[in-house]
Amino acid sequence: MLCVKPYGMLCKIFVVPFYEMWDLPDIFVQTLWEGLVGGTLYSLIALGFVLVFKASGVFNFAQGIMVVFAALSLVGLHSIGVPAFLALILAAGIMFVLAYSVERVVLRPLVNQPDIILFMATFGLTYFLIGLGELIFGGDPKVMITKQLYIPTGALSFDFGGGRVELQKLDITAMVVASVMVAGLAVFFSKTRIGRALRAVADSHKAALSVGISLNQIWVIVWFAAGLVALVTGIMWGARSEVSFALEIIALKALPVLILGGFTSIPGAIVGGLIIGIGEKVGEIYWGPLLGGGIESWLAYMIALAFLLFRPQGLFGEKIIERI
Amino acid sequence: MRAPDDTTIKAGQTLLSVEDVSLSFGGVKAIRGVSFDIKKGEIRAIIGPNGAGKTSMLNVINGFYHPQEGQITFKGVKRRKMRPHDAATGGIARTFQNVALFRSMTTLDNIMAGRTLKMHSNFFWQLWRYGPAEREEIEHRHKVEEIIDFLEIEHIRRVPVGRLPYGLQKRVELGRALAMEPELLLLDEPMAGMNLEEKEDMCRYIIDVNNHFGTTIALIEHDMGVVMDLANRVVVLDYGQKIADGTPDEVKANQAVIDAYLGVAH
Amino acid sequence: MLYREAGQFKTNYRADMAVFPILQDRIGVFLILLVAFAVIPFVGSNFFLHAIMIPFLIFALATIGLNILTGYTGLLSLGTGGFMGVGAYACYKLATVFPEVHILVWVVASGFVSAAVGVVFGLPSLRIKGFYLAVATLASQFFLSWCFIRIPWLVNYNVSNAIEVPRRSLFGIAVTGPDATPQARYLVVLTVVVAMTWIASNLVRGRIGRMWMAVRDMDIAAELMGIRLLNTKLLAFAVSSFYCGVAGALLVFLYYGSAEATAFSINQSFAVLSMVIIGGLGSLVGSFMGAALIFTLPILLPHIMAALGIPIQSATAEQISFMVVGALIIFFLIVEPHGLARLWQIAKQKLRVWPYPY
Amino acid sequence: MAQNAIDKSVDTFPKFLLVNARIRGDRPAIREKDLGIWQTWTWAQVKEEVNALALGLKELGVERGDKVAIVGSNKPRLYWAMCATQSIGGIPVPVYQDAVADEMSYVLQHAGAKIAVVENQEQVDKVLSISDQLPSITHLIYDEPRGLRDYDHTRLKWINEVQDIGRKAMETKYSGDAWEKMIAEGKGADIAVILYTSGTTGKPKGVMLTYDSVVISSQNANAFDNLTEKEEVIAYLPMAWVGDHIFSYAQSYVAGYTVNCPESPETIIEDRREIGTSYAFAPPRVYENLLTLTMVRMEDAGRVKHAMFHYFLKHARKWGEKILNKEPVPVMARLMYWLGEILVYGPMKNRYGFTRVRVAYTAGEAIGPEIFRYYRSLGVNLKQLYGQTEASVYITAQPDGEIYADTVGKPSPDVEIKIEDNGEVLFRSPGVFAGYYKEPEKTAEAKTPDGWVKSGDAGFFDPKTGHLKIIDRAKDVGHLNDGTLFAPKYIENKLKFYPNIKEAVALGDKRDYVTVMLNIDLVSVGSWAERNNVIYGSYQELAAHPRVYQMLSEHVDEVNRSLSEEGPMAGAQIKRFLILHKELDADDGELTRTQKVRRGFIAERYGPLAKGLYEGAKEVDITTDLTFEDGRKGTISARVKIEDMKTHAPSAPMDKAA
Repeated sequence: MLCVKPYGMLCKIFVVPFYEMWDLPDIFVQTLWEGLVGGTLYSLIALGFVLVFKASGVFNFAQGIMVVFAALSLVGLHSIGVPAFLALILAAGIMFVLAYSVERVVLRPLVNQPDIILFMATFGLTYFLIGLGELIFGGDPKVMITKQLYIPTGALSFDFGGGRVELQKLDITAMVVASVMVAGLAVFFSKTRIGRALRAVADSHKAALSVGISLNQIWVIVWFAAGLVALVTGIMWGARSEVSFALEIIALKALPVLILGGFTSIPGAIVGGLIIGIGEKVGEIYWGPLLGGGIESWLAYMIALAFLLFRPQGLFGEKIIERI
Repeated sequence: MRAPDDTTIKAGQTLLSVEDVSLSFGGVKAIRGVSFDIKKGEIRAIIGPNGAGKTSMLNVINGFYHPQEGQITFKGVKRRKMRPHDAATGGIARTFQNVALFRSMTTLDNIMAGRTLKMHSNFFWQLWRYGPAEREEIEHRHKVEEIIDFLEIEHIRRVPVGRLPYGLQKRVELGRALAMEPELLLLDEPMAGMNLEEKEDMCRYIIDVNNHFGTTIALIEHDMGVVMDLANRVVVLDYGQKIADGTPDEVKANQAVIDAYLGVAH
Repeated sequence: MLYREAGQFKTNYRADMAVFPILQDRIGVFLILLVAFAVIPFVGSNFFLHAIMIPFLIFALATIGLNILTGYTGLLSLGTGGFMGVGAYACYKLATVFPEVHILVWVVASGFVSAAVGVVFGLPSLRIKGFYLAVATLASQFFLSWCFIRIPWLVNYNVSNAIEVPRRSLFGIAVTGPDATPQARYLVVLTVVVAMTWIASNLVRGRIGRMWMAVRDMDIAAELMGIRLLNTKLLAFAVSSFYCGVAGALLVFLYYGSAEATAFSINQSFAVLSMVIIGGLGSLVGSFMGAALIFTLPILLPHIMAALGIPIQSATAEQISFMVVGALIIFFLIVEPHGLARLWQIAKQKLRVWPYPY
Repeated sequence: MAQNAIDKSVDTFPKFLLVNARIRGDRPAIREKDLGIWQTWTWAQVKEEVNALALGLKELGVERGDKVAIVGSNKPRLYWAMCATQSIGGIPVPVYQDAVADEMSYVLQHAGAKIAVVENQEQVDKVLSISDQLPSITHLIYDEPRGLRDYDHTRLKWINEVQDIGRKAMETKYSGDAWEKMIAEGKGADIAVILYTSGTTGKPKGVMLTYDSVVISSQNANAFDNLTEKEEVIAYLPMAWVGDHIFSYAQSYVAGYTVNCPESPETIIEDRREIGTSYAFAPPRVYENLLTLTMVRMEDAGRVKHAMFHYFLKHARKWGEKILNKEPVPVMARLMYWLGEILVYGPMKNRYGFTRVRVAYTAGEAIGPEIFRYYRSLGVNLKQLYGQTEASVYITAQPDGEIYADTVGKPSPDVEIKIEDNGEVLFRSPGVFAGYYKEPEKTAEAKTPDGWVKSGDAGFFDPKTGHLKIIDRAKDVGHLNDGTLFAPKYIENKLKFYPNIKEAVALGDKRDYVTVMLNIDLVSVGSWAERNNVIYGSYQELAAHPRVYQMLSEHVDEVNRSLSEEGPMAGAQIKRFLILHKELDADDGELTRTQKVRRGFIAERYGPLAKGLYEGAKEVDITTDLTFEDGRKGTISARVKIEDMKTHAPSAPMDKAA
């Protein structure tokens, strides 16, 4: 190997990885692709999060568990014999019920409370949903009903730089769905009346009312939208691995994404997601071994943290001027 | 960096002066080349229409904002910019336009917090709340009680300030500032939103502070009547620029000021 | 009603600033301590001591730790579990590397280790606030649990990759390890917890406590009063992590007996956070109440349900108690954001003005 | 205390100070709630302070017999100024701090005060504003320096400076026991203090009291309620009022007990609670206010608590006093009372700061029996006394175990009392005043050569209890044509104690019998009407309602019965009454601005009614003009019914005695 003492470590960190990237481009591309897909899913979670934060200023800690819950209800419904697509619709229905009751039980009584309180409320919501989910569906992992939903499986593979690069159809679907959803939301926000109202809420609640939609309705809508996003995310993620409560923890990765992207910017969420996704994959593959692997679990946060120290307001947020 | 303690300014001498200070946020120019001075022992008023940059000026003086140009001389020490901590240790205390109290703490604790800089017992003693730590607490509690007595807020000693009516909050905030035993006291609209009676009280306190402790006071105020009664000298800002500076009467007579207040177009 | 304050007047500030200025409170606290030290160890069953009292006290300590950071200083942290872990592993290393040194010394020492780590992860709090900081603490949580898993040195290369607590004794009585009696362990834990609670109350009632609360309530004003934000926040991080660290060490050494990295996962952080919220932000008493409620709920729930004629197995109990806790958190945030502590305060106030309504 | 009582050589307060400093030097003498805590001075410290202040005053030129005015609310230093003045042979003249400038100017001139010791800027300004009328004043001394910094200090001095002057003098001129010598020169026969009584008519009179008077009546009082050095009292009544002078100064110095000065007038209730006074003294209004406050607050209480509260109050009303008076009480009642003590009485007393009260007095005017009984039933040993400045307070007081809502008790120790034919109460005692300062003729009017003093009050000894009852100002007492005593106010008060009756006007002077015109209380009668669905559109309708008449005639009958049991009053029972068709109103000049009825005016304004009352008419038509809230004038006419009452035979005292 081209590393010689006494520069061993330094060179292992600063030279070898790049050499390997250049040396085995297929693996590098494969890695990038993996990261990209992972990033997309992060983006999706972050997306649901941003929706809620934009419209109701709530730091929705429960977005992660909502993903799990959505996926579980889908699988659960199907397992008791509900046809897949009906189950899909019912699951969506469940997410609506959830959104509605959250607005009723949690948000309405807590309106105008400090953000921290609302955050903790969603924290409580998380606990509740975990308990409920395990109570109904049991704690053990489940398999996503990929076939029944006609989600293509298998892989496209092609030669590249002397090796083979495999792209799971699943992942491609995920990408497509994600982009469609983002596009859809973009349209929804800019074209529809409700969408404009939502944007208005982000600025001022009065504005929203002037559009003629009550705040409460708006909250229900955004939470429902977030729920749908969660459902899709759940399906995709479930299809890639499995549906389990571990997802809830992984979903926390959305937070670093948000830090990069800023809490209120949809493009931010997308870009942030991709950066994190790719960053941690590449980090894991090329630098992980140096630390004995598994650094995926925290790399994302570290990236975000490092980033924060230089740009506290995030990628797309503008500088905050403190006033007194 | 911080002002050496031996520089004692005698009454009438310049305690603080700002020289052609300019401050801008992004594109917005909040202050443009303003200079004025504050003499030891006087009551100095800064007035001007809304958005004239008065509060920004105070923020520059105690180092919360850092001006792009100009310099600040405090107790003979020239600075490009003031740092909050230096300002505080140097003896600059202030109150805020919309009360910035520690809402969930009691009146007593708020004013005690004002004495933080004066308390030095180390962490070790704090752990046991014993020896120096306890002695210090008691001694400063006594000082604080004197302030409470001075401001006649005995009855709300143990009330969390968040629950107090606005007028009293302003009074507590003044108390907290006084607890720092400042040399220069910055008051940002101390009488905003008060009823007549409260205003009169506040005036009395400000005057008492000024001649009882000989504290130099710089205050922003909208109520012209009040300013004219209180202030020795007045500086008038408009659109971030200084348009007049002098005794209340001079300022009142100044055409530019009259225009500014009547909102003549620029 | 129970309070008879007429004639209890203060002629000096020392008395006026005492922890319990009211006689009846002093009596009450004395009685509680008396029961805790002199009655419970002898009448309490082993199950009660081992499965309820010991963990309850330890979690109360951790809750106090987090409360100092989140409740008193207003810095939201999701990294408690990590800091507890640091304490546990540090204590394990120290105790096994220097077996001859007294175990309690190492318990305290491990607190300092975790305090140091806390400071490091507290550094970002200079630039970032609120949720951003919360995420930063998440970083510490995940990084630390990764370390616990990936660094076998921490567990002396045990094949089980877990801490196995060695036997240590105090005045010749085993307090850790398999043959330590619940009584002994309970008394050790109780002593540590009481002492550290007392210290915490000293801190929060003094200059430092006021600085913390000042930063929490209005950091700008605090800064302009000459309070150095970074130092204050870091101190909060240090003290908080110290408490969590000691709690972690006690948890492993006097409760679990052996533990894997999972014992200090993010879920632990969440559990402690929920104890803080339900107990009441910025209250020491609340820390105990919160810990008591959250910890005992899953244990008592089956019995309660059984009493209601609905027998359930412990798994279900756990799920239900999750829901209950979640519901409680929301309930409290809506009805009384300051948690059980405030309810207790209100009740006390009612008693003081009794029979007046206010 | 006993030891003081015996030792006759100790006959002035400075001497008592020395004794206290000697025998209980480190017991608390006086406290002040200041800067959040109760600053405390022991007797030894007080002695030092007074010593310094005394010599300071001396240095400022106070000679024997000089007057030193003391103006301000109850503050330790002002009490010290009193003792300091006395110690160097001066005479303190406390002045009401709320007196307006010219009242004050009169008193200071009349007393010829040489120095004024005042509390704060407010008082200083007041005195300075009239300084040109006060040539005699050489120095003005203030306690609270706040805001006085920039004043011209040629004649103005801070009390601490004066003490410093004194302390210097201690080392030089008056070294050693010079001060003690000065004190020794004081004699019991000297004038101790001049208290100006704001006479109901004319200028205030300066009542001169000798040390002997004050000391002896204080000693008697302490013995009467066996007060010890352990007592805690709270000083909040005007220092210029004889009551405060005796309770917060004289008795404290004699018994050596502790006096507590509140933080501010607003915080008295809290301060009283904190201290937990063991010996209390207050005019009825204080007790009234406390009670009203309680009732108002309890209205907001939850239903259960509310019910419990009133249940136990009822129980207390039934048994409380009996238990307090150590009468036999059934066990169950005792148990319930004990429960009530835990749930209600104890906490209430705690809120009032009466938990440790051994003796509490009400005096000054008549207290409503309901209020009086309320406190007694809670177990507070509330008692009544009757006193005057001219008597150094004590004329009569209620001994423990002989408490009645409507008497003022038995003659205090060493006090003789006799009743003139016109009902006026005369008294003679060691406490009797030396005379009105500079007003021998007024003195002569009030005080007979053989030492009897005219109280100016009419009263009689209740045959049932042997206690004195005060019925009215002597000059207001009239006679029926058959010569029986007629005390309108007494009868009116008896009536007004019924919540249904707002005002009462009793007629009868130089007439054959007593009649009354009543005003119903719209609130309480109104609520009664609602409960009993009596429909009414206006005060007038309600007043004329037969059932209202019936209800009130029951009240009147009860009043008659009680009168019939009161020897001399038995003759003055109410023969006829009517309910006025309009509320008596200050705007119509029927009441004074202080809500006192103007009998004469009313009698003629409602001439026809009065006529009707005495000519046996059953109904009388009347038209009266009145003023509405908005000041408009108008007239109101009505047919007023007149009710006849039967009277009760005078009952012989003995067989009624219980």
